[in-house]
Amino acid sequence: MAVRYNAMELMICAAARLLEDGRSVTVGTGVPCAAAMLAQRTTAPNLLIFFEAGGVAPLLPTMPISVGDSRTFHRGLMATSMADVMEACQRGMMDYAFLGGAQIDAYGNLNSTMIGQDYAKPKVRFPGSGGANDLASFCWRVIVVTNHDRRRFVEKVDFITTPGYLTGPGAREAAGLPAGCGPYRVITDLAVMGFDEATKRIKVLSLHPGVDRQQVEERTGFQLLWANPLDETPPPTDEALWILRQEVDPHRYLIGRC
Amino acid sequence: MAVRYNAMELMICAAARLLEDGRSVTVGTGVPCAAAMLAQRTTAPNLLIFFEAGGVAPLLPTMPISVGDSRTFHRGLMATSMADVMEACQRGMMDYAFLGGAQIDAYGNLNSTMIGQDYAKPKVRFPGSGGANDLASFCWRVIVVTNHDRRRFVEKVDFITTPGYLTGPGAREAAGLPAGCGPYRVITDLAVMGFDEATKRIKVLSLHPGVDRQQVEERTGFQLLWANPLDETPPPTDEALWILRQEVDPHRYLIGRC
Amino acid sequence: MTFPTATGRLFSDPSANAARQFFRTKPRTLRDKVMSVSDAVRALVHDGDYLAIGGFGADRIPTAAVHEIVRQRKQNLSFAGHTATHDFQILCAGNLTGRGQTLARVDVAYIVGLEARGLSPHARRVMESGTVECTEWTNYTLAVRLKAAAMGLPFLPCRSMLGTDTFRRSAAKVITCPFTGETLLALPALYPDVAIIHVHEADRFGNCRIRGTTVADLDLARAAKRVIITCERLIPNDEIRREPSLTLIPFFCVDAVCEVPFGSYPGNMPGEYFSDEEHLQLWLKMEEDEQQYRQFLDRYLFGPKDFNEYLQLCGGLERLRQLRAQELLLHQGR
Amino acid sequence: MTFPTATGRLFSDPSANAARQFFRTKPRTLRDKVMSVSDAVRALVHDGDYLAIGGFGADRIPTAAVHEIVRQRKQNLSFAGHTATHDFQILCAGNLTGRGQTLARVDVAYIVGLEARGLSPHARRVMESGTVECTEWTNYTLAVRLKAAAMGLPFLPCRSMLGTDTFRRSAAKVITCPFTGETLLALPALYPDVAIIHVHEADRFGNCRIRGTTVADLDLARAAKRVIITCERLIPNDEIRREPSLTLIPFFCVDAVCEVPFGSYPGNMPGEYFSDEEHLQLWLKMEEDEQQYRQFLDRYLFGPKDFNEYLQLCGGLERLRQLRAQELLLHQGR
Repeated sequence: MAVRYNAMELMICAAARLLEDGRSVTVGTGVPCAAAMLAQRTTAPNLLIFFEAGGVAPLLPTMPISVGDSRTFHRGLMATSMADVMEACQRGMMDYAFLGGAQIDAYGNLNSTMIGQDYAKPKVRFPGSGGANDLASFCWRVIVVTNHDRRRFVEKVDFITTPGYLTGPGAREAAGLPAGCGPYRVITDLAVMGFDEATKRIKVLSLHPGVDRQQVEERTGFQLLWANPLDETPPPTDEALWILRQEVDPHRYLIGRC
Repeated sequence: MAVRYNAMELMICAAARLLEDGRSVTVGTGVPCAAAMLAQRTTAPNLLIFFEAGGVAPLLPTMPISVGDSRTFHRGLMATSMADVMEACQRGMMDYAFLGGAQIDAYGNLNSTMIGQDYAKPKVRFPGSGGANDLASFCWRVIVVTNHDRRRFVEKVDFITTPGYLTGPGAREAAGLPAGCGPYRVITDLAVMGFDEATKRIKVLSLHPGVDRQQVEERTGFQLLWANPLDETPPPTDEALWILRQEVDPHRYLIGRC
Repeated sequence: MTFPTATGRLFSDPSANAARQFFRTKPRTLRDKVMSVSDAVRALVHDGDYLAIGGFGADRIPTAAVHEIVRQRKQNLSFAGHTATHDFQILCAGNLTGRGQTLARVDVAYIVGLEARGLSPHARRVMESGTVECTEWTNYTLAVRLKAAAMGLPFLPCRSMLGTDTFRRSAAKVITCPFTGETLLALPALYPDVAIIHVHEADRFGNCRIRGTTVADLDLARAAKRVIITCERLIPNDEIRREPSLTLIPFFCVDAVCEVPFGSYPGNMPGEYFSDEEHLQLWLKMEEDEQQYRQFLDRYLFGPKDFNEYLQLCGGLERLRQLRAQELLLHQGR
Repeated sequence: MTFPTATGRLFSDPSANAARQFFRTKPRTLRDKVMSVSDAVRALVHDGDYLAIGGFGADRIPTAAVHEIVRQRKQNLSFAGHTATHDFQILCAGNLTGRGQTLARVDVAYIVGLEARGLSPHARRVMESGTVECTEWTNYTLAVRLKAAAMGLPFLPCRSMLGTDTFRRSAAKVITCPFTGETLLALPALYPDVAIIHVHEADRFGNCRIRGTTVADLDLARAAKRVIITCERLIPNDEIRREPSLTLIPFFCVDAVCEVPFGSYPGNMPGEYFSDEEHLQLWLKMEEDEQQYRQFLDRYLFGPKDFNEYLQLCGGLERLRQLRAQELLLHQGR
């Protein structure tokens, strides 16, 4: 069988399917934005899209380059402040947030701050939280989209920039974070993962077509839990691929990366 | 000598003279607004006028009826929120506020809430603080304009709606109010009063032309301090009276009350 | 260091977690929310609710909806009284008529007065009767309580009210700044059950524009669990999308949109019409005698079947034309 | 109950009382504040200052003033790094050139990156050198710190950062809500010494209009002790007075007004011009080699005597015309 789609296309389509219609999502540039645009054009026409710099419900003519550029409120319903958007999140009105990171651990904690042991003189300095920590603290369901490799999926992140389930069940609430939220799914080029109810550790829910358990284990730096039965990630539909290629990312900025 | 002006005109003119040029003031409707308008047209052309509902620096075509009506931002420099104005005050940017009240005590504490001993079933219910308590807490110099009578100038107000110097020196700061502010002047139909540095009690600074000490004492329900020497309040200038009558209050809404 | 304590009762739950659970369920879909004022009040204002009303004084108030609350004889409401003037006066009419206690609890910042116009005799009778429970605040601290809720927090600090009886009769607390040691007032968040706000323009989904001062309404719309918008004009969604910077209240806060031209009458609507001072004086005058006031209410509030009939009784379009001229200063050389 | 503590250093004084003393002295007079960018930076940005810059990413940023800070070789600055992208990159150039340490302390929310464009090699070298002291925050918590200052408070609560290393490396504290017992983050107010904000329109007194998202700039303008405005266009004061609802930053917060058409270039200015992605890529590319980067800076930053010369180097009006067409989607059937 000829390959109908690449890994990036599969990830975007898998992410888009997670977004329930009639709910709200805060997106960044890149994959999250593409997934939200695709969802709006397929399964979630009433998806309400926010950008953290203040853009609300734009009719996106193209994918934004910045979370604050003028595309993020192009023909939008409101162009407001960062605080207004973040406070809608803090109030409990934001259902989904999309995040990434340089490292992720078994509890979904994310590092986008630094690699190294000396904070004052990092081996690698990354940007920091941006709005990620805020969104992961406030939004009901956090979806992480990232490439799957051993350097990234680590037992212990060098720096918890953004909270997953911290040290496990109850840890978020004990730290004072709003109850009932946390990481929901992790989508990689190999699998779709969720979190085990009892331990709050990452659990593989479905493998992408053609991927096996061993591949995933080899590219993960910690012990994975596995759903039983383990599903296969549904491949993108023809319609989704067509829309993704023609309307969402016609210049192949994202889907051309694979 | 024929009487050139009435008591209300004198009060407004005396209040206007207190406002230093280039400073800011939050005014309500009535006398405060008239005083600020008069000051702007005479001694304080650069007076910056705020209204607590959000009006900033209007070119007032007539006196507002409400602190929030459209006159309060007519050709203004900004029409904003109540919080924005109050926060400018809380930040320390408001020099003057004008207040009144049903009762005032020797420390300049004001009551505009209730008369009676039972809060749950007041003998007389007044509106409450409105923004008065906020302005008296935040603004550097509070000016009280009120009629002078014994029911009003009382030893102990039934309810401290709005802070003067509370129980005396240091009491505002001990309560946690911002340091360095408090009542500055009390202007009545009889006199202009300030506050004694050492005791923070009301001290008569000047008597209006034709008023004597005994009159003031008879109409005051507490022991007054007296400046030495005691001045006479300067009468309104012809120019001030002309502007007040022709431009500020041409319909004699205020100055017709006497 | 011990701080003084306040004895006022808190009429609403400041919990941010409880509010989050509610806001999680609030719909985010773009749906048509246009309905009549009576349907909106019937569906969204319930006996026992905590009610808050937008505007300031008699400026940009949702008069039609307030009439309807009294007409539908809603009972046992808590109310946020921040410079509530003519709206408060109307609600107090409900403590005289029908089932007899529209207002049961009031967070007071400014009530019973109409600013420069004087005090409302009937509102004073109601508030002096001892039948309405009060807790004291100030205009700004009530605004801060709404801001706390709009931010999704259980409290915010502030620097006023300290040292006064207003504090003592409030439900605030005194705290210390964890960084500077400065003494501060802590204000509990106010999440009203329902808010009613009059705006200049809204689309059918509830995206709103306001001209002039916004008072505390942007926070109020975000703080309230349910929001009724009355607007001077419905506008197309396209017009909202043309200039998203002008949207001050977003649709996802809003539950009902009612088109009510002249909806702030007899109050002032910036850029549209000035307040009808004669009618407001008539209202105050009629309140002086209770029997006379009942007749006045029968004629002006219970008689009309809707707000247009009320406007007609008050002089109709001719009177509104005069108020528009007055608002725009058309006869003062402008 | 004991709470974890944070070890980051606070780079500015959160005291509301100290801020009040300063704001008491700030002039309230309507005076002409128009001056050149170089005069404004010379007069209002001092060595050792805490600096904050408006906009988000490379959107609506005051590029000309940031260039000028490096050109005037300001030293030892503290900086608020909330999604600071191209502006941060420029400031980092000052840690290479001249006296060599423009940035000394950074409150980090987002630095060294340019969002979807990648990371800045030079900014990373600077930040990995150990010569710049950092304290961690987030985009929203830095915005809340500015809001606390804008409100005239020493702190505000918030519900993020808890439980993370971001908290541990911050200078925040954990507190309990006095009403609900809910655990909260306490954020110290941030009163910057100087803020620079690019806006669409301003009058000569400093009354400003912004179109599109306002990010944290309305609070920033109120929080900062001194404010430099750069604007696309000076407009008459009459135009401000025509529609006071559009004024988002009032003159009494502002100390200098500089007219800089295309002042956000190579960043995006909503409704005016899109970002110049080619020039931003060139900048990133040039940074890869330090020697090459010095030459690039000599040509593009130290060479031009003012911002117009820089624009000329980057393609001048022809390039700006293209970016305008791109912003307005003129070639996409609109």
